[in-house]
Amino acid sequence: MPSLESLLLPAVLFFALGFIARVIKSDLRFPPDLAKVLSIYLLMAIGLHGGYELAKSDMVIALTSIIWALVLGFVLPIIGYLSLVATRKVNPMDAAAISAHYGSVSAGTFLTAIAYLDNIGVTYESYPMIMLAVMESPAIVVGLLLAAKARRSQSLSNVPSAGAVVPSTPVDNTSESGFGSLLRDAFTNGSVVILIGSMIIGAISTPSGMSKLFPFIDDIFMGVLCLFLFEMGMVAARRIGDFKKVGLVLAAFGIVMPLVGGVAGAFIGHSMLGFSVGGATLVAVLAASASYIAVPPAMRLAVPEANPSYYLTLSLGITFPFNVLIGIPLYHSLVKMMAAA
Amino acid sequence: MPSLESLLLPAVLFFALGFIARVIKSDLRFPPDLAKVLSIYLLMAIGLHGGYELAKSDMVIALTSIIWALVLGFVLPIIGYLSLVATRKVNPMDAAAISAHYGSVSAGTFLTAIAYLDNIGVTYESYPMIMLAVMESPAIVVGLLLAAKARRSQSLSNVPSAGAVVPSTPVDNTSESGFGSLLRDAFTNGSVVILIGSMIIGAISTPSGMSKLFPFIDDIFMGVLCLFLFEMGMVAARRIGDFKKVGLVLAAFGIVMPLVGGVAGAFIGHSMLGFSVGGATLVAVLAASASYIAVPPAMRLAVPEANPSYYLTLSLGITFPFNVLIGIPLYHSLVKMMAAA
Amino acid sequence: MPSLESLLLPAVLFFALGFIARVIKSDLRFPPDLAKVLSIYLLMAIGLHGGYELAKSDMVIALTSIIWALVLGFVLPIIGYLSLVATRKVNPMDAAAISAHYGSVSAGTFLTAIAYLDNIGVTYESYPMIMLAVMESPAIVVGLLLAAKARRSQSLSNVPSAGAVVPSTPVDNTSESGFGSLLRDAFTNGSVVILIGSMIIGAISTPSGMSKLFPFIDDIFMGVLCLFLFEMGMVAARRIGDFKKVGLVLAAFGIVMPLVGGVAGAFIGHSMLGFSVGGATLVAVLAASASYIAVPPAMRLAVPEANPSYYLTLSLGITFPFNVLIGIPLYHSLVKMMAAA
Amino acid sequence: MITLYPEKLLSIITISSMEDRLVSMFKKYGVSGFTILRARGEGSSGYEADISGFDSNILVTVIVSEKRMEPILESIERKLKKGYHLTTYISDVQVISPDKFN
Amino acid sequence: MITLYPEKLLSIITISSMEDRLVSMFKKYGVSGFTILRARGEGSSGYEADISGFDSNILVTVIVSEKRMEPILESIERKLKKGYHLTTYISDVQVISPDKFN
Amino acid sequence: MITLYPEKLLSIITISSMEDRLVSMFKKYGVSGFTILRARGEGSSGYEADISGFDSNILVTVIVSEKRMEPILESIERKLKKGYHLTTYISDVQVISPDKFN
Ligand SMILES: Nc1ncnc2c1ncn2[C@@H]1O[C@H](COP(=O)(O)O)[C@@H](O)[C@H]1O
Ligand SMILES: Nc1ncnc2c1ncn2[C@@H]1O[C@H](COP(=O)(O)O)[C@@H](O)[C@H]1O
Ligand SMILES: Nc1ncnc2c1ncn2[C@@H]1O[C@H](COP(=O)(O)O)[C@@H](O)[C@H]1O
Ligand code: NA
Ligand code: NA
Ligand code: NA
Repeated sequence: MPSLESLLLPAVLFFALGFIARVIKSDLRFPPDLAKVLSIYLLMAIGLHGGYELAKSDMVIALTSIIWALVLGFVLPIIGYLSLVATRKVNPMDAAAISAHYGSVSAGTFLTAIAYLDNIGVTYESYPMIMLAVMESPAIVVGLLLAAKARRSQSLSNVPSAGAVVPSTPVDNTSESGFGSLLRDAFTNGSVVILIGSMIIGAISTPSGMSKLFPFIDDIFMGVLCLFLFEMGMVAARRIGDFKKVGLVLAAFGIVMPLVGGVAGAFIGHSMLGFSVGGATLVAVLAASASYIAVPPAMRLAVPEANPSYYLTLSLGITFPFNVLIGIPLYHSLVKMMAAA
Repeated sequence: MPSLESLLLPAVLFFALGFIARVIKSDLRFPPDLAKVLSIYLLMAIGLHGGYELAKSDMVIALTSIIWALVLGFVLPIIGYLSLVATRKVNPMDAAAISAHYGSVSAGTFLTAIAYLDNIGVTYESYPMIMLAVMESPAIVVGLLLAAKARRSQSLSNVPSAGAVVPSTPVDNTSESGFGSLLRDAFTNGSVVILIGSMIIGAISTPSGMSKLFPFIDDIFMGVLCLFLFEMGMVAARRIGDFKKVGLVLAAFGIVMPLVGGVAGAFIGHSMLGFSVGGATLVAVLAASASYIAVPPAMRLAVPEANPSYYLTLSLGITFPFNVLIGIPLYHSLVKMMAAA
Repeated sequence: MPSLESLLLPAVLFFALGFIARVIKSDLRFPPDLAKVLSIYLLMAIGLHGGYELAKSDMVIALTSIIWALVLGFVLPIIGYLSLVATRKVNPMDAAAISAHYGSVSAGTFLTAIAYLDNIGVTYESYPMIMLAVMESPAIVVGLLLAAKARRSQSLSNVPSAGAVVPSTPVDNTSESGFGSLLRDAFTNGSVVILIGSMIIGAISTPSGMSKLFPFIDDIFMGVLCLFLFEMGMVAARRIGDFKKVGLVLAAFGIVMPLVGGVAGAFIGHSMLGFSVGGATLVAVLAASASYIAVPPAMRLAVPEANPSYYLTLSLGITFPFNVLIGIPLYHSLVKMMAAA
Repeated sequence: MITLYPEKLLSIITISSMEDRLVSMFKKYGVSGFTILRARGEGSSGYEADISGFDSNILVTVIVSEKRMEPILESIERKLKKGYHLTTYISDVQVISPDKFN
Repeated sequence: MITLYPEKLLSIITISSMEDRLVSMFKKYGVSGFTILRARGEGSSGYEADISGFDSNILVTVIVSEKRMEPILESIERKLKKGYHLTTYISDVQVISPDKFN
Repeated sequence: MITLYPEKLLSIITISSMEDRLVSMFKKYGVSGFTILRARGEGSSGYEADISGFDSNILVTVIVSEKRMEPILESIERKLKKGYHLTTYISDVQVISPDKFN
């Protein structure tokens, strides 16, 4: 059974350990900056690797991958938004903020999938790595557009309270109203800069320069991933504590939406892009995963009306553990079935 | 001479360097979170290794080791407490808090001993690793019991001051009086969770998963240990500055108590558990070492009447340097003599 | 062209990436302690290596290197000070503080030069490593002396304001006036302690102890250097933003002064010390580089009248990028020309 | 002109392992929130570095209405009597939205 | 005897991603400087850890003369109405060099 | 009803390398303790990040009785005249145990 094999991967076990540590109320805490350092390392390592491989790859497939990544990034949040609004359990602003997370991606989930495939000896293309970089941001833009639309329809109720503002003071639209600046933020996001920057460096560096880097980006990679997932397990357990606030319908969305994404991604990876089983599994994982690094702060700034508990609990507390523990082997089986068909 | 050999080990030299840096009043400071990160790594690495080895070991010996670890953890603090009370230099609350440290263990000392044995090519069993995990907590419980006993005998003087509390306010025994919660704290302690969790992961992971982790937990281990001991040298030097506050009798306790523990541990490791010279040396080191991570915060919470300067100076400023510089080669010689006899 | 080869080194590319990240206003931030941790590692690694090599080296050459390092450390700030005062663009206090930076060294630049030489397969002696350690501090002393001289000539204007101090209060010359304590600070500086301490440890450790350390100090070295330069690129870009405050003449000093130092260093390395092309290039880089770790805080304390914007912008914003991107290959070519002549 | 309302700001400096107890005490007495900052310092019990995992201080601040303050102070006083170190001070502040803190 | 002058100390607790906006608002209204501290805490929007890159609070403090305060408070109130979380309080302080803050 | 006693809270924002000097000054003037927090900020001398080892601010706070304050403020003023940057402010606080701070 693939699921058990996935569970016995050290990276997944450390995720579980972090989760359990919180459940048994251990006083274990990681220093506040450790997760950030680990994720800088992970993005740098995967970017350098990806860039190094991509330099030898087919640019036409690379471009096609980018286009499909954009399609996923734009379409998934819209599906999510419409489903959420249909449930009538959240208001449109919350729906916009939540669904933006599902159009973006989780590098932690992606890396766990890579560890999973490596462990069972399945190879994969390097194109999904560009898709990872490409998919970070577009969903933020879609989220903003959906929120703007929702805000317009609510605007009647907001006018009176805004009227309380003394009109003689200078209007400080420093950046709140600046859609352009939010757009720029989305694409100059720190994770995107590390990932794309490292990919370019991996692609253009001299081979002798790269060879000096490989021990750093290869040998300790799995250990760093384990530490990162250890901490993420603690974070997820803290977030899942808000499960009750979120309610059953929303919680179900946190499992159904990745399944929808996973099927879409598997189809695109396998049928549209013609990737191997490993590569298509990675595309499925990208589509299924929800962002918890880039999108939450963007939504806090751009959609302050939305309740952060909702999107953080869904993305970190439900979808992330689901994907790491169950989703990855599931999407892999699905792609294997597609390939066999 | 073994002692010199021990001193020329990089790990020990870095400890000395840290110590000297403080003595010459260098402005060298490590970032506040570095020691924590390094110790998370060290516990994880040693746990994974230990678990991996243990999975192949004899469960009867493992259980016997655990029982002897418990015996040491319970008996050593009682010996410590009785000796301290006999000196009449500290009050019973301080005696309870100090002696709890000596029933627990110092992972930093244990790892230095491993580096020492590795360096001179002496092999050892993996059972002492479980003993390390087992011995973290029981002494905390003994410390609490001793303090509760001491508090009861002092209670007459406390009643009046407690009477000053306005009786109509709700009694806030949130957790102070909760002996159960302190007990739970002792066993869900962060270090214990990392160590036992990593041992289990090391034992149940697939071999191919573990093989990806070995470069991380092996290759950089010694370097990380050096950095950790570098910082600990600075911490020890800062603590030994309080030497005068502590007084000569207490300072002597900080050297005699590890010798007592070392002899007891050597005897148990060699004669009771039948370990090799390396393994018995490690048991001696466990018994001789005093906790400076798990026990101090536990005592601060549970025995607030005790003066932290006493136990921190003894454990970090005296016993830790003594064991690293002199104790380890000494216990090793002792075990060799026992083995030769 | 050597310059391009240098630019395609991963370490240099990451420096550029950090720089660009700030220019495009990315929200990328490294945790505040990461740079410190990375530089502790880099100093430790280079010190251990250097000490290990030095133990096998010629002590006469080592001593001669130290003497030439002292000469550079004392003479370069004086040249800098006189040039700056001659420009009449800064007051003497600023001139003293700025020029102290140029007599000291930048370990980051030195390590980039090592990466550069390694990449193109050029070997070098280990003596420049001691020069790196030796040159950290003397320039601080020269800076203090120059500032004291400048302060004396300005003292007439200061007396009245000092007269406002109520004379009956105890004079608190805790350490401000203590030239001795500043001197001690200069030589017990954290970087110097790590570097010299690690060199000694590298020299006296047992070979078997050192062999356990090599994976740590070798394998991940280049990766850590890349991360460090990534952050330094961001810092440099932030500092170069103050370019306008500094003015064109001062900015030019930030490029001319390293060229002067580079020529002096190349001459000393090649002709006076008789080093190989690699070794002489490293001496040139030492002389050309400006401190940004040890000297700025020393100047803040000792020369509070000087404007930190000036020396930080020059050292971090102009000279450091100049050396990393252009200087290193330039000094290398220069030494090659000398060697060919 | 923005109207301001008076509230109290309670600050407590103590070792980081006291955090959980203080937080549950606050919750018991119904404060609306709290903020925690890492600190180091020196006092009657010697120097506390900010080495996480060894010893480290925290500065806990709570904005609270005067009427909720009394039981909190009493609880702090009880803890002080038990031997805990809690450097405590109160200051007057003004806030924009007083309902937030009640 | 050192003369002291009255000023206001404005403190704002919010999520770290608000930093850039607050800083540019301060600059717009001409404050002489500001100080930022890392914080974590709990309030109406739940617990904020101080995990950098995930969620983290900041405590922003500004010393400002009373006359400059009003437009800043109005700007904060506008942000609060938009849904941003800004726990804000003001206290009276005394300074040595009042020209520094004007 | 808990009795509260008035004290002064002195706060100083400066670069971290000033720490040792401030601490020895405090000790000289007999303060009972102090607390230090890491900070970053901007003022007349430009932006200070909190990159440890490069540049970083600290916020130093001392609770001190009014009578001990004067020589400390004079010492700060002397430092300001020498060119050091010390953003200093004082506020009124109330404490539970006044003997602790005397
Ligand atoms: N007078 C004071 N001013 C500011 N902080 C203090 C003062 N006294 C104590 N503290 C802080 O409170 C902590 C505990 O102090 P104590 O309870 O005196 O051991 C110290 O580590 C300091 O951080
Ligand atoms: N009563 C309070 N006292 C101190 N800090 C508070 C209080 N309420 C909220 N905060 C801080 O402000 C942040 C945001 O609070 P809120 O806007 O209520 O979600 C919290 O994370 C706390 O750090
Ligand atoms: N008006 C202000 N409000 C709050 N903090 C300030 C203010 N002015 C200066 N600071 C802080 O004091 C530090 C030094 O300021 P300065 O002495 O003006 O260069 C700055 O980096 C800020 O952290
Ligand atoms: Na997705
Ligand atoms: Na022990
Ligand atoms: Na130089």
